[in-house]
Amino acid sequence: MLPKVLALVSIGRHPQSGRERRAEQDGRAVEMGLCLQERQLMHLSVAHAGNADSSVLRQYAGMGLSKLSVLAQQANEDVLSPLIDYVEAQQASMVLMGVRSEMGQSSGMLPYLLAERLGWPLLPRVAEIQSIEEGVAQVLLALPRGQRRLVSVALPFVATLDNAAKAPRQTAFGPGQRADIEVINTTSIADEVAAQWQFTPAKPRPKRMKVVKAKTAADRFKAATAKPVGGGGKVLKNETVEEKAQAIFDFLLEEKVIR
Amino acid sequence: MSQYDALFEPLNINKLTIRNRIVSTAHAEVYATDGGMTTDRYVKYYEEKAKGGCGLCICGGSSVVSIDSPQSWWSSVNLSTDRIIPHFQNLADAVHKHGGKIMIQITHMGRRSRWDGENWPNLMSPSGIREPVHRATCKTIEVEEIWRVIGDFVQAARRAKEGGLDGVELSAVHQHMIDQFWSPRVNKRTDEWGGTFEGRMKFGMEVLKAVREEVGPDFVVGMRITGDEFHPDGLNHEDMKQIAQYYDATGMVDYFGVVGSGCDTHNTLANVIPNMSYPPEPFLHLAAGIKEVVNVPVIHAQNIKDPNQAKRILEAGYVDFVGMTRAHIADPHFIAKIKMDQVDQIRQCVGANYCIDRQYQGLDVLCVQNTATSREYMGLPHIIEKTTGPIRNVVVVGGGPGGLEAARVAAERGHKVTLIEKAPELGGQISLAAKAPQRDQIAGISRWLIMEVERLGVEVRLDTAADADLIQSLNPEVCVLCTGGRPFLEQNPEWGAEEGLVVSTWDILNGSVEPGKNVLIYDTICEFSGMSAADYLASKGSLVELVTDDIKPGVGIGGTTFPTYYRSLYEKEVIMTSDMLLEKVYREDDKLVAVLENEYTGQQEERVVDQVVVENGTRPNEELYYALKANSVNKGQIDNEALFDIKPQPQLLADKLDGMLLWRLGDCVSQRNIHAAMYDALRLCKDL
Amino acid sequence: MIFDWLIPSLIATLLVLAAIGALRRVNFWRAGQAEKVDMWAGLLAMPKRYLHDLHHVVERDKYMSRTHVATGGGFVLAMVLVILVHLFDIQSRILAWMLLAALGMMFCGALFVFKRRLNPPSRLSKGPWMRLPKSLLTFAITFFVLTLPAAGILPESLSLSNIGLTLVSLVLALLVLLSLGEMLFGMTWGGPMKHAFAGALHLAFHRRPERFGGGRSTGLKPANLGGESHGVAKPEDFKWNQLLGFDACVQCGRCEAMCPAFAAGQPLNPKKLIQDMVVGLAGGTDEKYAGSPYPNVPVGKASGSPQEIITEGLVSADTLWSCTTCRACVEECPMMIEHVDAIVDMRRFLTLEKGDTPNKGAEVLENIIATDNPNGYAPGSRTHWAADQNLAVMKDVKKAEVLFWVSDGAFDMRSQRILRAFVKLLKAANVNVAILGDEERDSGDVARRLGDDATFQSLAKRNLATLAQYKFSTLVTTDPHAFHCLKNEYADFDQAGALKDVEVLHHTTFLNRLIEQGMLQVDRFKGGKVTYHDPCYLGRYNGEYDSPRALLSSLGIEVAEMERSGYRSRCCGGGGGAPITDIPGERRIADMRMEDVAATGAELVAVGCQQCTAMLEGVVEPRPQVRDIAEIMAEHLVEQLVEHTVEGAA
Amino acid sequence: MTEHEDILRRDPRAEWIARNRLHPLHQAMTQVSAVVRGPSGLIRKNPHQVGFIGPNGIKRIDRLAGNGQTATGAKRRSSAAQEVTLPLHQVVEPNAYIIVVPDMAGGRLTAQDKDILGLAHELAKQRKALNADENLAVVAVCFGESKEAQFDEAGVDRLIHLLSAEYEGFAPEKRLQALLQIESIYQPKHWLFPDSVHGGTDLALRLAVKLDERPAAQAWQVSIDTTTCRAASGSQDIQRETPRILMILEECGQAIDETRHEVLPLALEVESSVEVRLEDKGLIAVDPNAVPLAEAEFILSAGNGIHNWQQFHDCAALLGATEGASRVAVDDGYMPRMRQVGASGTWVTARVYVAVGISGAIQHMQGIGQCDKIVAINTDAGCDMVKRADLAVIADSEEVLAVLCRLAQQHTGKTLEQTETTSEVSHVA
Repeated sequence: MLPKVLALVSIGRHPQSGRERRAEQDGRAVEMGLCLQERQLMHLSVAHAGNADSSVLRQYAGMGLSKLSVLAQQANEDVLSPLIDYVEAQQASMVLMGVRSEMGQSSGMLPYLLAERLGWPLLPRVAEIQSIEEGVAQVLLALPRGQRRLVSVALPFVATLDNAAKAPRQTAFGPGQRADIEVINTTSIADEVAAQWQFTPAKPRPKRMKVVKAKTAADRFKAATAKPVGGGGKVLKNETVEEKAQAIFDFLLEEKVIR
Repeated sequence: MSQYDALFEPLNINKLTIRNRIVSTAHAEVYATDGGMTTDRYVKYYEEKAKGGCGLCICGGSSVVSIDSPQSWWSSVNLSTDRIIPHFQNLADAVHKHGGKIMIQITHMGRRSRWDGENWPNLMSPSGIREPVHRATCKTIEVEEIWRVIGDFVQAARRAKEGGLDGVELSAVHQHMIDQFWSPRVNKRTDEWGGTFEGRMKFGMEVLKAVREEVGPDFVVGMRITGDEFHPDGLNHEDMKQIAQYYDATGMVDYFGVVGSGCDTHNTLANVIPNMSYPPEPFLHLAAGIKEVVNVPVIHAQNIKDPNQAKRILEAGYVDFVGMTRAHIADPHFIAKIKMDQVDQIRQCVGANYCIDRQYQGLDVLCVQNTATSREYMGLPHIIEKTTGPIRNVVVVGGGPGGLEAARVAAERGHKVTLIEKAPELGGQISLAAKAPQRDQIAGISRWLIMEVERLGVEVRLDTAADADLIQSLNPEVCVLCTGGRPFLEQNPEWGAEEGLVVSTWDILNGSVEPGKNVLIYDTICEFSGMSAADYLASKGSLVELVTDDIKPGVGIGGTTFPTYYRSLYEKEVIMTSDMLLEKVYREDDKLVAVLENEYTGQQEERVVDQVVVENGTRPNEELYYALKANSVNKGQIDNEALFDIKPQPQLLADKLDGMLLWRLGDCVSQRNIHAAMYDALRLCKDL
Repeated sequence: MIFDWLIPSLIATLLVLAAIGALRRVNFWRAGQAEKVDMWAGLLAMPKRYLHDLHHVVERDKYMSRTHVATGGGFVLAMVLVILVHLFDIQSRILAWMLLAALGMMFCGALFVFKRRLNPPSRLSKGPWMRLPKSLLTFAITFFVLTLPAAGILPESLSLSNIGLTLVSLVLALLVLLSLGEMLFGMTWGGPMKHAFAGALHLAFHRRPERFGGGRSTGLKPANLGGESHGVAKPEDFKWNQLLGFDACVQCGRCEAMCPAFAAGQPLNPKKLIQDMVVGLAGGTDEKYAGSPYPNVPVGKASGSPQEIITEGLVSADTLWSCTTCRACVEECPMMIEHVDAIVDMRRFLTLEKGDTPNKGAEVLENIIATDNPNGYAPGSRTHWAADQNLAVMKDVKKAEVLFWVSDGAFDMRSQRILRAFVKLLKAANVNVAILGDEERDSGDVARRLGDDATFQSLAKRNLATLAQYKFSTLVTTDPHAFHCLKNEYADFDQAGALKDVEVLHHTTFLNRLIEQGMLQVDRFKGGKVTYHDPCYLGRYNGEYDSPRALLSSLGIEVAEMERSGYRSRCCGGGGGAPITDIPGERRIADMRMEDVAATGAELVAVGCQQCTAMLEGVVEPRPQVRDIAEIMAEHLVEQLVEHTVEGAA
Repeated sequence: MTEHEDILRRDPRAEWIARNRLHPLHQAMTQVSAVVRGPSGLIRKNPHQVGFIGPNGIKRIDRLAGNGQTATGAKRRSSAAQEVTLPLHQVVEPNAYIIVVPDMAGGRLTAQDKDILGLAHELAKQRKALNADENLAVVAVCFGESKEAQFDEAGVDRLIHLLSAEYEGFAPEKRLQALLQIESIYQPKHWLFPDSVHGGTDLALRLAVKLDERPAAQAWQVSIDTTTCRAASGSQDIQRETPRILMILEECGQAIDETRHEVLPLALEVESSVEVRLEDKGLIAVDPNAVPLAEAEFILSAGNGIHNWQQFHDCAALLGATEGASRVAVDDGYMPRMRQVGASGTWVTARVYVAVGISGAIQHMQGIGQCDKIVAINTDAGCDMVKRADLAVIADSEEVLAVLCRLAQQHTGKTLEQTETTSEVSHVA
């Protein structure tokens, strides 16, 4: 029997229209699960905690899922406990999901809470699972600036998916409509802490401009119009070309941009 | 849609929908005549921008509301009479027809003017303090006059509205009457019109209230303000935020235009229209600061010239509209070209400030590189149509701005064009000019021309010195000579150019002569090359003295450009000496001695230096012209009547040319400037 | 004759065999899905459909038209008479003479068929089709000879030896077997003559009977949503009369010759596709196919059966995605086969069931679902282009004479120029017009052509619900694709009658009316030579060939027609989602179309479609300029100017 | 500077000579004193007192010989920028802590880190205002090797520097363990993390889970009472009470710029008992040109000083640098528009930006304003790029690049072809 991978999906939000859609990273979690299944490394199941009636669930299902389980929850309910129960009941050995939800609090806590409660390690921002051999996975993490890091970890684990992971496959209408949306009734625990919080529509936050703190008018004027200068840089003029190039090369090594 | 969507998102000002985020902000055009009436030229100038897609044009920088705020010096628009209304109607129709919106800036300039002309008025300001840039003394304004001027604002706004314009912009910037009252630097009053914050605000507030009452709630009334005067005794950024907030709270202002810097000194004036030495959008932070505290849209101009730059500013949300005024002077089809996916074909403003520097001399605003701008009414085209006549073989000699423009225009007409250049690269004197510190942007002029010439399939032959044989072998129907000039060092034999005692600024800038340690530059021209050479040498570590026989070094350079040279030269301790003639240069040991003579006393003095650089203008390279002249059908002559009238040269009207048509233009005729050469090239070649 | 019984028995046997074959064939078709057809009406209408309606499609190839009348007509007549004369042995000189005449006619026709087959064009299939003229000639000659006695030209018994007679009789019998075998047995068992049998029934039971009698039926049929499967996965998923239609193919290759994808070297050949469908419905492989293959796809590897998934062995998905849905094949088909319906049916399976729309397809569909436009722009930015146009919006005005359907060109800077030009013309003619503004949605054209009928239907229903709120008598659009959807495809979902009494027009039609009514004045065009490119969705889909030309002629332009224009216009390559699925070929369709343009020497190609404009402008320069007719009109509009009098102005 | 600088020094004899124009030494003395520093410290000039009478009886100025006006202006104004020593902010015997765990991406404090240190001090100030007894120190926790030289100016009162190699690279478990230890020893009032992809978010969430706290994620407005967080992919704000653990977005505090701080080390003994389940196998090579220019860490950028374009591309490939270009190089058609750096192109954020043959048009300089380190290769020692550079070599670019290519090959032991084939990262799952 293949070990199980569980992809947890949430309802996303289209950045332009604000409409519901597959969440970018959660879709990638399903995609990764499907790939693992196709490679016969794991068996995929997919679950959502929330409203079973959302048409977005059909979009996830349309990726080729015969069944999608919904842990029925209202908005503002704490989904953690039902999820833990579900993961344990499923005997999953890998849980995949997005880094942050596109709706609601977007705190990114859920995967960490899950991992902690399950006692599993957590891998953040996974780009790719290269292999799983004898229960040990070789995982590529996405780092800033397009960089990648290879990490090896033994199953079971929780992983969050970076946008660098393979994009979710197309959703197909027919299978999506026909998929079995299995509703699992769960006990609901209201999130009383968050109920205290105030939610308001956000205004865009422009990036900070240069801050001119100069006191005098002349200095403010200069600060505004000055050209960027570094000052105090090393200048090699009379050395040989070899020495000059070596200096640059050493600099690059020191800054660790050459490895 | 495209990567530039942020530019094309419409936005309302009051109830007026502006189709995109690009504004041509108020500037003095110097095109109004007949006592400040907008003319055909004026209308066509703005119509071209609207046709090119500009969202909002705010015309008539410093258009006056009162008869004692003179307009004649800068031929600005006069709103003090109902005579202006039908003129406005023509203007509004022309712009509206193309989906653009047009407003006008209205103001009383107070002390910032000249009194010595037209009606010879007494100028007025809150406390009668002299304005240094215009050298204008004035009286202290009396309360009766204050109320009269407020009434004038009201009437002016009414005329703008009746004329069908979309709004008015109250100028409270550039030290006009309103901000003269605001600024503690010039408002020393102790009555209700000064003293406290509210007192200083009162005049502007009364103007605003009265104007708003006249025009009703829906007509756009905006306000242009500074973001920081940069004067120790002036208004700083925090003051301006407070002022903006104060006016914004009335709900009567529909937008704020924000300008960085005051401008009542030569040095601050240069900030207002930042030339090529400035970083991009140097004062955006001031406008963004104002935007943080007001609820209405904010417009900001100042060194925003590039679509990507504009996009970045708008996407970041620093301001709501970007002013791209000089960008539109350089290319009124700026927006259209973005929309046509021809971003690389936009003729980008390089910040040469030829436009504004002419304006400050009371001359009509022209673009150094786009000679069609504001000459639309004469029939000079921005978009050059293909000829429907015969396709001609055109040979252009010389790849400077004149030659490049001639080649470009001829190629746009659909002719077969060959461009011959002696040097290994195109650009002519522009390439030299671009070598100086902070002047590199000027190469944008030739870079655009080169890209266009390439796009249009002109055959370019570099490293080729043209002679009569070569020209004849190419068998051109039209030959345009733009062979430029060469430094004129032999005027005074005593300078010793023959013996190599003096070198030219060209030698310095193109690097063919190493900078000396202690250098004297003698500059009789007092425009860019001498200053640039001085700046170049000083930046290489030379000790430089810049000597001229004129009134001051760089006296020929306009008001927004000489200050940035001065900043740079003083910083590098270049000594500037005026009124001295270079009489003689002689060698003494390993040194050179330059003998200078005071023009007014005849007193002589010497400088011991190791390099003498002379800038004495150029002499035309006319050898090729004389070699070709005799064999040309027109004997090299250009029909000035047709030329000045923007009509085709008479030979072109015939069905067939009976031989080679020969024209020469640019410095190979006599030394003028980039604009002159390119203007001739355009008006000659547009009818080819 | 010594074996008097021989010939009649041969004829009888073959007729019986043919009947068995026919039943077998009918069973193949019956494996398809049910579709309501008025059988009797169809059968009764069939002769007229054949003799009249089909005629002018066939007539486009005059040589073949006449040949076919002689051969086919001769054969049908002869066959009836053969049965009377030789099977039922009705002794009538008149009948015999009639038979001779029919055979003579058939012989003449067959001679031309023979001649055509001597050096056949590449579009014609070879293989069994090469022997058909021989069979025809044999049939004609053999029965001519056999009928001579009955006509009294030859005596009943010739003075030949018994052996001679026997030999002659045997030879004749053999020839009868061969030729009649081809004609009867082959007709129902899959020989070239199958086309006569299936073709006749296809005409009778055609899925779009409106097409006969000059009608036009181009809208796709709605997919049933919600079942166990969507679209056509296996041959048996086609409607039964679609299967019948495939069998009607004569492999003349006129579709192939017209197909832009085939010409571009993309893996599509409509004729091969139909033949593959035949393989699928009957089971087997394509080994016997003797026509041009799909470019760069070897023949003989494909196999299928009614119950096998088509794209798993019979036809590659790339073949289906290569189609631009330009309908050139359908327009050209003398058997009125509906290639595009079949292709979209199969695409529906790939998209709705497999989620396998190639390249940008998935992204585009997802965008359409989430934002109602293919590129995922904010729905609220749909009207940005019109910020300076002062257009009335339906939400505000509730009614207008004309509703301008802007379409997704609203998001594209190039297309916006067309929109602005059209608005300028509308304003100049003082048309009472309004737009839907941000309430408009993508028409669903692309989604539908990409097989996503679920999204198409959702958009259609929502658009119709919006339209139903407002009053207008005319709907006009500059986008032929939206035009087609609104005019021909929305009706299936228009329960509320939102478009019931609305005239849906393309802008060229509308503008032409304005010109005719004198509402617009235009200057003479001063440029060089102009040609006109017929957009598929305007021309072939909607039959509008004249208005664009009339408009150009109102500008004084004499259109330098391309060789392929009007109903034979070559597609720009932009339809059917082809630029989205982007199946590689040897060249680009748009490049070929631009060559067509260049061949006329035109400096300007006028278009009436933003998609065509985009495709043709995508061809690298130097090339002729591309302008929508609205743009050309707007540039030459005579505008009334109001000059404000300026007192004292010089 | 000496302690006597305030006392005015006089030379009465010199003053007498200066007054007496007939004194034989008068000329020589006054030449030197044509420029003096006045009592207020400003330059004082006597414009009449320059030059001397030359051999022809004509007044002569020879600035090099020291009789021009600048003779005494030994230092040019431009270089006279004064080093200002900022006042030292001291926290003696702190009794409360705010802990900042900076990303230290590339071994230095990022702008976000600095803003958060500033925010930490702002919170400290607010707390102090409520409770004067609280003597708060802002502590930075720094893992692994650091190149940061200015913790003091960034506002670090105390520094916990965990240098051990086990914290290097990807070591969230080890780092978390250390943080937990800090928690138990110092009981900080707040934990501040950058909400960032550099690891700040990850570590914060790990800590929050362990401490059973509900952290403020994507916080952008923070006071000691209330915190505003971005939520729902930026479409909503949440206002909530300020928790103990905060993950702070970029540009949400004002970096310290008016004080210096002590950077006193706080020792931390960490028992290494934690079980390491995530094993770091190191960084994997990626195709540098697949990295978006705006994000690239290391850019080799070309201007019109490049003549051998193939060599430039080869060099970028060998060094593993993303390619950039100046506007001129793009306009001239040597590089695609998408590679253009500057005001009219892309603003880049590289840690190291190598400008080859780019003199530094002001628009270009704007585009590289956020780069950490600039290296210039140029023939013009006076150009702006050289002035801005941390390391500049004045040489022909072709020669330098040739050596760089060779050094890179020696370093990696790979040829160009090998570099190109190994730089692909494919998606498997």
